[in-house]
Amino acid sequence: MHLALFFIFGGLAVLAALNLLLQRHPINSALSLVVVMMSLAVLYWSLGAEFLAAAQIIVYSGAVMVLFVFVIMLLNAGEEERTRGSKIASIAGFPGAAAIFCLLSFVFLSEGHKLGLSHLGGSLDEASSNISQISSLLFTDLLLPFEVTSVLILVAILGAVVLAKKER
Amino acid sequence: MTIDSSILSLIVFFPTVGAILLALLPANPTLQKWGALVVTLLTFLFTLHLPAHYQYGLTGYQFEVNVPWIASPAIRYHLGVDGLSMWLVVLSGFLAPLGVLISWRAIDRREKLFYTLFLLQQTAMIGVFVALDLFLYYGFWEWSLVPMAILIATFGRTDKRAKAALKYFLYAFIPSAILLVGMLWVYAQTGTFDLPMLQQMGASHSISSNHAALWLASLAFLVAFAVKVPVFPLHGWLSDAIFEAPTAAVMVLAGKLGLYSILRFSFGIFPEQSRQIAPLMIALGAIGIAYGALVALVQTDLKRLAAYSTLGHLSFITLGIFSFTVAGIDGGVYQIINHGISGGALFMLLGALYERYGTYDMRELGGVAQKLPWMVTLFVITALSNIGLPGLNGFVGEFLTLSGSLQTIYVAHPMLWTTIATTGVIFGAGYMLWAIQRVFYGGMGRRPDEVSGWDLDAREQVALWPMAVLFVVMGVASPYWMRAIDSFGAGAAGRTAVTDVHVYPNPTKNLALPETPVSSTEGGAH
Amino acid sequence: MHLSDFQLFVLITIIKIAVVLVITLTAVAYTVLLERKVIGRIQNRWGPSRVGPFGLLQPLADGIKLFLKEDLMPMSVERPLFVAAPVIALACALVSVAVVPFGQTFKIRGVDIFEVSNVNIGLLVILGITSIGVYGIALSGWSSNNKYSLMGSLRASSQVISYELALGLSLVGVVLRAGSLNLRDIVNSQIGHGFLSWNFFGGLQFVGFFIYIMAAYAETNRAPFDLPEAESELVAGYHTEYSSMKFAMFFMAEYANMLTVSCVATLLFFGGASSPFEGWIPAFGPTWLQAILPIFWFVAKVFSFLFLYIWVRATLPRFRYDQLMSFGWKFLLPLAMANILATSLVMALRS
Amino acid sequence: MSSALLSILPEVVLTVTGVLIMLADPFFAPKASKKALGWLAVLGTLGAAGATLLQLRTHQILLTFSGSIQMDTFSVFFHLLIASIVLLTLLVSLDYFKPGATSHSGEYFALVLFGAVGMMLMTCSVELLMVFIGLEISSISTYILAGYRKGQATASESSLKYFLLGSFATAFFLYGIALAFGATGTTSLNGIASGLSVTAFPTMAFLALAMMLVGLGFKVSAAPFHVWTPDVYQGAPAPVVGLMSTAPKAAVFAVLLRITATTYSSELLHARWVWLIGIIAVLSMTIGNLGALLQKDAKRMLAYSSIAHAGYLMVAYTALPADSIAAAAFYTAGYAAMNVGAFAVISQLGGYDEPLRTIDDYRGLAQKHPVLAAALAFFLLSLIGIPFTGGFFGKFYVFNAAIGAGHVWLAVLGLLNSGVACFYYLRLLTALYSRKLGEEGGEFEGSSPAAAIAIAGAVLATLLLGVLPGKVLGLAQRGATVQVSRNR
Amino acid sequence: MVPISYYLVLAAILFSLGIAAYLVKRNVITIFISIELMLNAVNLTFIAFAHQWNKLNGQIFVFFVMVVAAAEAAVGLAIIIALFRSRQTLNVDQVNLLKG
Repeated sequence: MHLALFFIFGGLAVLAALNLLLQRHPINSALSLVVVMMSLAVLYWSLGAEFLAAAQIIVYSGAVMVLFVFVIMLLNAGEEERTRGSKIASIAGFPGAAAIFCLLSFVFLSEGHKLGLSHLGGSLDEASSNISQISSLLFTDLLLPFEVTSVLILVAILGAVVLAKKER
Repeated sequence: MTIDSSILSLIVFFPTVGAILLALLPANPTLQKWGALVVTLLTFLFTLHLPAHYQYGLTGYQFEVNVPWIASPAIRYHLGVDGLSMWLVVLSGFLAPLGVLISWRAIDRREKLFYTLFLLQQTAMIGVFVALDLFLYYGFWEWSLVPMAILIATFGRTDKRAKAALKYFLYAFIPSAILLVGMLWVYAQTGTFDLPMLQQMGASHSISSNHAALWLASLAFLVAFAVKVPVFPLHGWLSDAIFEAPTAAVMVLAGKLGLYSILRFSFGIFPEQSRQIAPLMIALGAIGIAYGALVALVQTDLKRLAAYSTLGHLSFITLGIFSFTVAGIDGGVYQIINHGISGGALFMLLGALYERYGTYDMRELGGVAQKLPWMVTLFVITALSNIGLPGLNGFVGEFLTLSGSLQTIYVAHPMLWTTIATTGVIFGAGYMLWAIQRVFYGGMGRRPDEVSGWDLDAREQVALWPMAVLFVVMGVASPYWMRAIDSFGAGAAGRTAVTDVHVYPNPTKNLALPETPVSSTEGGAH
Repeated sequence: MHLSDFQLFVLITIIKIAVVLVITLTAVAYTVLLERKVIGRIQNRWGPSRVGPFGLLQPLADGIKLFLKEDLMPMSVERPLFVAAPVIALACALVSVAVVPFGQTFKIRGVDIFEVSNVNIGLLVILGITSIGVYGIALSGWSSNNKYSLMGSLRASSQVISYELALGLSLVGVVLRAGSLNLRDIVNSQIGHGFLSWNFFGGLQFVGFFIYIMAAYAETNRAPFDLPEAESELVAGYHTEYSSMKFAMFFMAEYANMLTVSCVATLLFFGGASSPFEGWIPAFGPTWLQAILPIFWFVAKVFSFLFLYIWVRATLPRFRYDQLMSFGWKFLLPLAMANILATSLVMALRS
Repeated sequence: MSSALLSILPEVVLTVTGVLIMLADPFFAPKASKKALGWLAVLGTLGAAGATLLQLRTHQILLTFSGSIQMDTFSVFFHLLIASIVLLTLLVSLDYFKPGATSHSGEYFALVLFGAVGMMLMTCSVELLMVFIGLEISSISTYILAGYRKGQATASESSLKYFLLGSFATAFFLYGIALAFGATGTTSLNGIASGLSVTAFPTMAFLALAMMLVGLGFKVSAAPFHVWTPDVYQGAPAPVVGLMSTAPKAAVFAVLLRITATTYSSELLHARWVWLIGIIAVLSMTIGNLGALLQKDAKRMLAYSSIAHAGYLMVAYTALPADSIAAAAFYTAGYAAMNVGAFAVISQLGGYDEPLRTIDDYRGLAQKHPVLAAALAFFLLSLIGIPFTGGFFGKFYVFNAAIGAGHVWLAVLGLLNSGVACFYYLRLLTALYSRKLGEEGGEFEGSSPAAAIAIAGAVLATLLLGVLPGKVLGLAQRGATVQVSRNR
Repeated sequence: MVPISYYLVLAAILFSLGIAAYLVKRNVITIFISIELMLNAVNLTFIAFAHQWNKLNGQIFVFFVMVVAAAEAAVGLAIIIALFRSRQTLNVDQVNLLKG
């Protein structure tokens, strides 16, 4: 069942990512990414990261990608046209990406036997969840990163206001 | 701190202080001119302390300052002069006020910039002569490029000045970069930048056992210096730079720094490699003499002619010092000083001529002698000094050099190269005299006809006559100067002789005949 | 027939899903009727009363009408997305009911029958699915290729994104008290002293509840935050171009969302399926009654929230758009943070 | 004071100041001059520098926050450096925004401070998670600052390109971290260091370093990851370019130093990656210098020059011992002084609208503004590497380290490159001192006193780093020793 | 039971597709979307490794990546909006005022 889960949602993610690449309209790409994210959420869950699976859906698909869709709608972005630049880019881009992929997967597969197997991680029916562990880590060992993130968010808010606000 | 230990720092940095003061003063031309004059004169006065208190006969460095500067890498603030550099420092001090005087009228705007840069240049130059730490030396060496480049770029004569400045800078900078690699390599091998220590190590062959690397390092040093001299065929920048640069800059542009550096660093740190490359350098020197003279013959522009004459002179010195004989090195060093004075005087006169007629083109000049008697007098004296007329300074140097090159054991046919060099000297006399003839005598040229020139004024006389006097004094009373120079020359050549016998089989002559080190000279100088 | 535990689990789960789906859809349909009736009464008129007794068959008639209407597809719409949008909207609205425990734990052979799925991060699931729901609205407006629709969906999506923050934060207090994201645990944390141990009263989470209900109204695009479909400005907002069943799906999604919101409010702030007198009055009656009675309480509470929804719609005027935004960002959000701070302080002091 | 607080005191001071500025901002009229806020920011930076000095005085290595922050001489060095850069930038920017130019000048100062917080955090973190967050804080604030002149059509373009390529790089950096985590099971630098010696996945560990190099290489604009640099520098406001070409780079270089010198420093590993950095260094030097030769726009030219300087700096990474760490650290300081200075002058000459674009526009400026031109000339000379400037000593020290490690060829290539480099610097220099005047005049309102102080400070710093580098060098060397000794 | 390496290869596929899309796409928003895809691939890698080492650190890293991505998205989209306002285009090939 685990393997089936992996292949179904992994395949879905790859297909959606391909679709992202092939679609001409930004909104289709954005929605493809949403599909990728949802499939990944399932995979996260299968690896025992249910909190992240939920966060993936709430933060990524539910907020970040909505923002994308929102901006695409706001700017009424149309289909992208194929230009000379895109041809040049695809000549350089596909082989480059393929090379990186080959390199990475070669390393992973050649060291695959050492990496071992995964077992279906957290079952959602169990009452225990790793959220409490995550949060206790967050507020003890990783307190500083957590607090510093607030500076990051502050900067992002500032930036969004500064850049997007119209000068009166 | 005694005067002796701080005098060198004073000499080096006084012009910089002056430059900063000038930069802070208002841009009033008169103020700037007089300020620069006062500063340079004072510097000259300070330099006179050196010959006055120099202990002749001692070989090491004198007036030394040696304090730690940077802990790691081990860099020290180490200054000092010996027989080689002492007179060069005095010479630089001497030429500076003359340079200021001669620029009095030639520089008619942005005086502040000019004199500030001029003074900065002086610091760099004197710094090169007195620095005994490789890092410090390299600092001054590179520093000397900058004011000169800006001087050429800003005060050059024609529209090609920026290009000439760039050319000058690149020619000097790129080999210097390689020089830095060489220096760093030496440091990596020895752990010191201190010149006296490196000289000892060089003499005892303890810098590195890697011969190929030593060779490359020595080449890195030599090429950088050779470009700065310039040695034929690395002289590409010379004529353009001289053509564009204002007189005062030209006076210090070529020769001294590069030749001094070869003597001090190439010979000091890489004695063996320097001797091995001597045949090539002698050949290049001889070719340079002939080439310079021949090209000078066909020039119509006075400044370019002077530029090629400079190339000839410098090649001559190269020939001398690479003979590795006491006579050759002594003569070479003497010629460096001579060239500074005679060449300087020549350029000053050319500059004065240009101020009057606005051209260096010999075809447009002619018959000037009738109008400017004082100038022609001085010009002829200078030319004769340049040519090497017996009784004037040039003769002493040329004679010593040629005799040195005849004795050398580092080249297969010293006679051949000496002959070529001598031919070059004769040609040199030819073009110089021909130039005098074309400019000062004969029919009145177009320019002198149109423009009413004026003879040398008091300021120019003040600048030029000391030089003329020096020609004679240095020609007649050469031993006075030689005392110090000889102590260096003997050392440089003597070291050669010692290593020669034991380590280095002479490739050209099978008998390992050591060049007789004139060890008595040292005693005789007392 | 002898079923293994797994097979039984699957079977019961499917049955549960079917039952819950049917009940939810029926509830949705009758919420519409309820709304029309109540608003009618408030406006001093009858409301629907012709079809069936008291108009009780009205939803059926509406359904038939919408089914049979011609499904118009405007020329220049972005077809796939135009079709997908209402499906997304409705699906998201219905799925979140799956984690709602609508009765007390009652297990048949290890399978809890009064909750479709007991997820240990149930609250996060609800939040996540709700946040996906906005795609339905956003895409519908954009794919309609109509400026009113676009404006409507722009408004809707920005409104939903903005209020999602306050909504999420308002629930933190409850989560802090329960120490779990499991909805069942949250409900169980409110048991002991009848309604006094509900989060709303005993947990002093009335501020949280207030924020939640405000934010939830905005999330569901209901009055007084129904800017996206402000008919006076935007015709019908994002579903202007929709007709027939597709329109019905949006309509159902909206009411299903109301239902979810009411369920969550009940679960988080009002003790879920527990009786208000629980702990004071001992359990009585046979087992089946003990199993059914909590459902009664649950439905009653949900019903009252639905009623509140309708009441608010009938009485409050619509916000202006900038007021809506500044209310969300400048009032609700800081208030929610203050609530979290106060709750955690109180908890820290008590322990 | 608790050691935890002490170890992040400078960051705390800066954050508090930044928040104060944001709180005070609404009390000003939208388009009023927000100079007072700028001075507040200056004060905050001074406070941070003071806090850093306080850290220095403790003479100890503090490992706080569960081993994610390491306060040592190394971090103090970079803290001081970043604080100085930010101080100069703030001083230059005080009068950069004329009243009425934008209503966001208050946020500008806050953003600069927050960016500095991120950079400082990067330099004292020994936990890749913290490094990542710090990197993002600094990156995001610089993305925003790059697009600050919203009126200019080029501003948003600059900001966008910076953003897109920067985020791309972030993804690579993250992948690298993920692989390092996979190879060793930890994201702490010290943990990875000890994990690497026993890891079962050496290839993956190496790949991790390569990926991190790609990501960080983008951030320091090392070739071949430099493509964003010219465009971004050209379009961004000059004081911001001065900041972002130095401070974030210094921080990233610090991280890179910690990774290469501490984490991946064993002889075996070093031999495996040293050629990678060597190639990057050579490419950066060459591409930077050749690219700069072709430029007409002054800021673009300086952008390419900064690529080349990143290359020179990377040369130091090829040498293993402590000297090279000190060299790299010193070089960042020298580079910072001269580059911030150069852009300070450019921003003063150009002002907000920056009418001076091409090198020809700078013609004859020495006649109009002799002092500013002299300062710019001085910085250019330092960039060339003329002795007795910070630029020279940095280069000297870096190549000294490389030669000490036996990489003579790198030094030769590097110094030849610096020879090529002087060509384009001199073009600007000779233009400054040319007799003819450029066409673009642009009215010049005189440099503001604050900016004058900043430029004078930069000149002084550049000069001191060249003439009396002892103090800074000593600090850098002490920091380097910390790195190496931890490793042994 | 799925080998961890499968997850890693899946992540590598997604990452490479992200790179390809980043390079090929011309619309700035799509380019940005490709970056998000790459980040997601990295997240999957993290979680797979976290599972393998049985350490929560990897998961927490992902949590921070998400926060950062959200912040980046806010800023990035603001930049894109600012760009669109001044240039009326989203095509990177037309965003070319800055040239040497």
